[in-house]
Amino acid sequence: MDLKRTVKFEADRDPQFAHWVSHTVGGERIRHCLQCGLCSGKCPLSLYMDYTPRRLMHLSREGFKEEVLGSTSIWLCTACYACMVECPKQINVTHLLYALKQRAIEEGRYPRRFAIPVMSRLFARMVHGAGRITESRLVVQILVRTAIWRLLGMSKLGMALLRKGRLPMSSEHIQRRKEVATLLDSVAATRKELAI
Amino acid sequence: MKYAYYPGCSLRGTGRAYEESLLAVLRILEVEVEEIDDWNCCGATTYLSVDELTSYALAARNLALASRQSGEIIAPCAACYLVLNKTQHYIREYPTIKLVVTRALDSIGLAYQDDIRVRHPLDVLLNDVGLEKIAKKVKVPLKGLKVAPYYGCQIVRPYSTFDDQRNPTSMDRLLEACGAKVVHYPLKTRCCGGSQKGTLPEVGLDLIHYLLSGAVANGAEVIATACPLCQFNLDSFQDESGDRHHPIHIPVVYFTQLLALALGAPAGSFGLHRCLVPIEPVLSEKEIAYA
Amino acid sequence: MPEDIGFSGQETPRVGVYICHCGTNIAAVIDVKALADYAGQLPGVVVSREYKYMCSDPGQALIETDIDDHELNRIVVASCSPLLHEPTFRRSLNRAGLNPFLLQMVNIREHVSWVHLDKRAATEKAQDLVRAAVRRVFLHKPLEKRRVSINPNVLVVGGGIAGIHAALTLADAGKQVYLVEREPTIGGHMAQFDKTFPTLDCAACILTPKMTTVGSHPNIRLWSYSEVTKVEGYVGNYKVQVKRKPRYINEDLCIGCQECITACVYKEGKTPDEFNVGLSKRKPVYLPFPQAVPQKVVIDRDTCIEFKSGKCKKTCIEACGDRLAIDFTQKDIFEEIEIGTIIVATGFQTFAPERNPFYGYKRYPNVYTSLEVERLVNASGPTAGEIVLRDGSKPGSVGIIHCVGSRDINTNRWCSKVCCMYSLKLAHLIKERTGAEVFNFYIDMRTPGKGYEEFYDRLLDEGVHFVRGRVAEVSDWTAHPSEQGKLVIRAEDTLAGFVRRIPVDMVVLAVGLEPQKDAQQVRRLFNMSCSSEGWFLERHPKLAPVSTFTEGVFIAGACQGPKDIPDSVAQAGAAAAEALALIDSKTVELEPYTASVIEDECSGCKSCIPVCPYQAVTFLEHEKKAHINEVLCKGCGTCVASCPSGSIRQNFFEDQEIFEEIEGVLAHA
Amino acid sequence: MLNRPPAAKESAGPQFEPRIVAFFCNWCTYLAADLAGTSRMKYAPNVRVVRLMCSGRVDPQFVLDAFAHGADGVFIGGCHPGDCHYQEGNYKTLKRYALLKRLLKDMGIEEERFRLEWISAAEADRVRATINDMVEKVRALGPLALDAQAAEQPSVAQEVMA
Repeated sequence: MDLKRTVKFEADRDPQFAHWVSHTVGGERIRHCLQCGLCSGKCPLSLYMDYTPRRLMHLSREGFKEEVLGSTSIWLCTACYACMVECPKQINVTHLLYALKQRAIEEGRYPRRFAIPVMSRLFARMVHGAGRITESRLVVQILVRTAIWRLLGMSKLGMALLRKGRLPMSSEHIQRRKEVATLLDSVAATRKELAI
Repeated sequence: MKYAYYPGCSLRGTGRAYEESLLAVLRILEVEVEEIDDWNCCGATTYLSVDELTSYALAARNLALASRQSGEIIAPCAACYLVLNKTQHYIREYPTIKLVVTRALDSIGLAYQDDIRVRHPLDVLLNDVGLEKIAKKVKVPLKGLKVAPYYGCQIVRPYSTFDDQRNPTSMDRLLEACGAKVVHYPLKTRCCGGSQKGTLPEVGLDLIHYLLSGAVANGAEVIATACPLCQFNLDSFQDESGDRHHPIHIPVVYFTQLLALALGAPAGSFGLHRCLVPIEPVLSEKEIAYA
Repeated sequence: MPEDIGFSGQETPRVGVYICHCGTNIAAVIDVKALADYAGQLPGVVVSREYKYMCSDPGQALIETDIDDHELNRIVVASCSPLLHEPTFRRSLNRAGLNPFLLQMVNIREHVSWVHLDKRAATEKAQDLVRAAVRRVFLHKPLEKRRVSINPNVLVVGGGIAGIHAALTLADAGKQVYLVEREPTIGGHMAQFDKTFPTLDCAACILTPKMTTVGSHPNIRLWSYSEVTKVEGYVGNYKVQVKRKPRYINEDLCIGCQECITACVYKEGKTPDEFNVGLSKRKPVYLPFPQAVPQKVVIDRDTCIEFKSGKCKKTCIEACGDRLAIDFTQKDIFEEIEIGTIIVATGFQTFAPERNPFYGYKRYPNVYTSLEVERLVNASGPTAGEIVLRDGSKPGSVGIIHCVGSRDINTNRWCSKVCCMYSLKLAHLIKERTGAEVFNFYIDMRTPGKGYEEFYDRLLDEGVHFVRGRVAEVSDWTAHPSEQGKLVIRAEDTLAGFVRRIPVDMVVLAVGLEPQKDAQQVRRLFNMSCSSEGWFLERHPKLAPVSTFTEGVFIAGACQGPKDIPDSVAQAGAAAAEALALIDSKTVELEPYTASVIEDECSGCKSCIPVCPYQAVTFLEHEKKAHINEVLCKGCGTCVASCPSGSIRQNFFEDQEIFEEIEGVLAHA
Repeated sequence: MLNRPPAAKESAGPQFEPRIVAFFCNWCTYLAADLAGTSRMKYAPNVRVVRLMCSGRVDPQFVLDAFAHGADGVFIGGCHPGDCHYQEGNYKTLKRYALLKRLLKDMGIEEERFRLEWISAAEADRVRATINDMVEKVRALGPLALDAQAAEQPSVAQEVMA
């Protein structure tokens, strides 16, 4: 039997993280959370999470950064907003999960071949380059990087979609591609200037 | 008035039938639209979750381009609808976001005016066109076709003001106006898993199965959706999710396809043939003959 | 300066200024020493002191001794809100032989130390306010309070347990009580309950004797099916109009035999029965419930055929025979009464759970409200106390969902206080009578009351399940074969840390309490205030919990906030005692802030006459002058502000006094 | 990361501190201000409250007197329409307010310097919010530069009341 000490010391907490959480977009009302669990009950994905959204709320406001940023929950959120609309304390749970996800990416805290961050990255890259998304290409790229064996299983569906004219392989892009690049450069510049 | 039209990437890919049927319906109902000049990807949920500031800037470019053309945008894709709305909200609420966006648009010669309303086709059809006009134009009544109205998440939550976020009924009413019978569907706003099917297949397949079985259990013969990703998920993975649970086969179409059918749009013009699970058997069983 | 503005009388002002620390409440933010020093050098100030608690006996004694020793003739106290301690310090002045109105209070606690963090700015603000008060108090004139006599009759509005208890207390003390109830019977919500927590004594057994006593008490005039429509006057002397709605039964002639009900052309009831919250049907002629008081039937004009078509066979009249109690020609009757005090006990309404569609109320027949279940478990209810579902079967499992319409910003944000306990009670009764598995879904279990926690313990012993989590949804879609044909409750079990799906046969929604939907109108009628939620506002949450801001109007029971039966009864007793105290003092003092016309200066323009809401201003045709009736004047001062020639003055709020105050706060050194 | 911007900038130098005179009715707004105190809400220390029994007692001359003696703003707080302790005193206030507002404008006093708000006894937070808002706005306008003579013209008050 593998026994683990589960005690937490004050030194395990990161008060700065707790402070950041309650000041970031979406986290403003987190101290009001009464731990009723409505968010978890509403969440269609909570069944698969290691920490339910409710537990994430509490861990975050207490500053248990390791647990929060290391949890699978932040990657599972599909942004369906069910938690946020119903929260009896009007906590913007969905957006807070976004913020946590971004924080995890910034700190490089996700499994390398985990499909969700991979997809996010590829998606961003494609938008940056073409201004639009070509779904067929995105799917192929994701699968190549995460689980190439699954491509084989997908081929049947892919063929069906192709036949129905739903998977145009030609690349979609906007005309003034430069505009998007300039736009994104400007965002990066402002972000740097304001240190946000 | 001409609406600015923002198709979004999906309507040019897997969701082609949505665009085809929507435009067919709008044509019959004499709603004029004009595609936004050189629109770009809105960033969708994916971008928003990794880099929200950039995502707001991307969305704001579309808003700024559109406001040169009209005071209202029609955004049929749920993700686009949400992102454009959210961008407007957050620019209003957070001065920092406003600053970033204003500068970014300035760098490409655009200005953000906050003078445009983002509308979903459900909203436009129900509130601008009106049930009365639609009912009058019905040529092929749907004869009590039992439909489960599936709204998904992002159309109603959290920014829609045109419908009840907890219990939306706009699609119900539009379908009923065309003669369909809307069945009780408690999962109508439950998430389909979105892109989770692509990234975590097991999770996605379970969610899809629940949605399909919930509709069938309440006697639905067809599921109507209003989002390209929902339609794709529910339509494309019935075999796979059936393998994990028990087999279910039910046609999944865009609500605009049912509307186009009822309003007598020419066959083939609204993409019914693009569905993987064919709807034709149900239609012929109900003796709904379309032109 | 005082000379310039004509100090009242010939005396020179000798002002004493007293700064209160209020422990650290004031002293922690305002530099009280500096403030006292500052006040000490203001013109006219003879003594300036600071002290720990001015309202304490030694604090008051300080003022009284100083008045004597230093021949003070004006006093300024800078402490808490005048609404709290102005009467206290006025009494001090009185004891020291000074007219109580030669006092001016400065509010440096609620308006300064409690709301500002910057000590320097707070001290500066306090200095400004004290300076203004000193300048104002120079002009104060001795005033006498008016005394008016008190009509000993009392109006009690609302015939629930609170109203009943208040009415009986007053009537037993020999006062004439008018009890007005909107429904055809008194009894309120309590009459609908089966058992009461935590003792489980039967609600009817303890309530109905009180109801009967009300009905037969010689000192109580009971008007059921009636509403108060107009309230005029002031403390001790209210004139009230009561509308008695037609029940189409002559109450004096009806003996409550109910033969008309049997004889009604409707063989079966067709209208949802209000008393059974729609779980049974009643006829157009009905008695709300067997123990109703008064025991008089009522005819509902909305469903009676005679009112619809005029072509009914009127078998009811036939059955009533020569008692002749049925009268289809009845109209509204307006009663005018004179009373001295009013007790408002209008109660609450329960949250309508349709507002939360995820709980499936009205969609799934086996989702009930707690009030419906109260009727189901009640022996005189629609199922004679059998707990059965709508199809007649017994539930094998029941889920009770707490906090429905409570603790939720999207609906009602407050805790309704009684739901935890009544849910435990219902859990016990359901378990006892059906043997079903009972699940309670709660957020926090709140059992603060005598014997309440012990009751919770008992339920734990009985094997009732407790799942900590707010329920996300109740639905009929199944994710597992075991859920087939059941209602599935989905919630996170927050203590276990995962989501659970629990299939049950019956769902009970523990609906919260909220203000009556016409609370705003009622509040206006009686000139009361409401909290932002809509509950009637007490004068002070701790020290005057049953008084309102209108003298002579008291509140009792759940109209003031969610409350259980013991608390409602206690509050009703307190309200009755407050009313009795007023009545037994025979007269009441009124503030002397009335307005009067300076006749020499009045130009007779009549501008003031329409602005008075109390018709206190009249025009003396002969003199061509306005005149103010001091008895009718309530001292708002609106006429003073509207007089173009400045020839109306208001005691204690004279123009010059207010100018001094304005200029005083602005005269910054 | 994106944080909410700080609510108000702490400027380096001493900033202009406006003086605002408030007239609160005894039954609603004064009580609300008391409630703000008992709830320990925090707001700007620039307001000095004069208590009156009813907002209907606010004579236009009081407002003019305040401006003439150095107030940078005047704030009247009364019960909500229909809630007046004296039945309808606040309706008179409203009528007078509209006229007075026009007059002050003619005298060159900016609109933001004169404000009427209905605040019930329960709305402590509105007292806090209104005071903070008004202080900010008046601070932005700077000190009131008033031709003292204009404010003391005797005809002014009469015109308002006519």
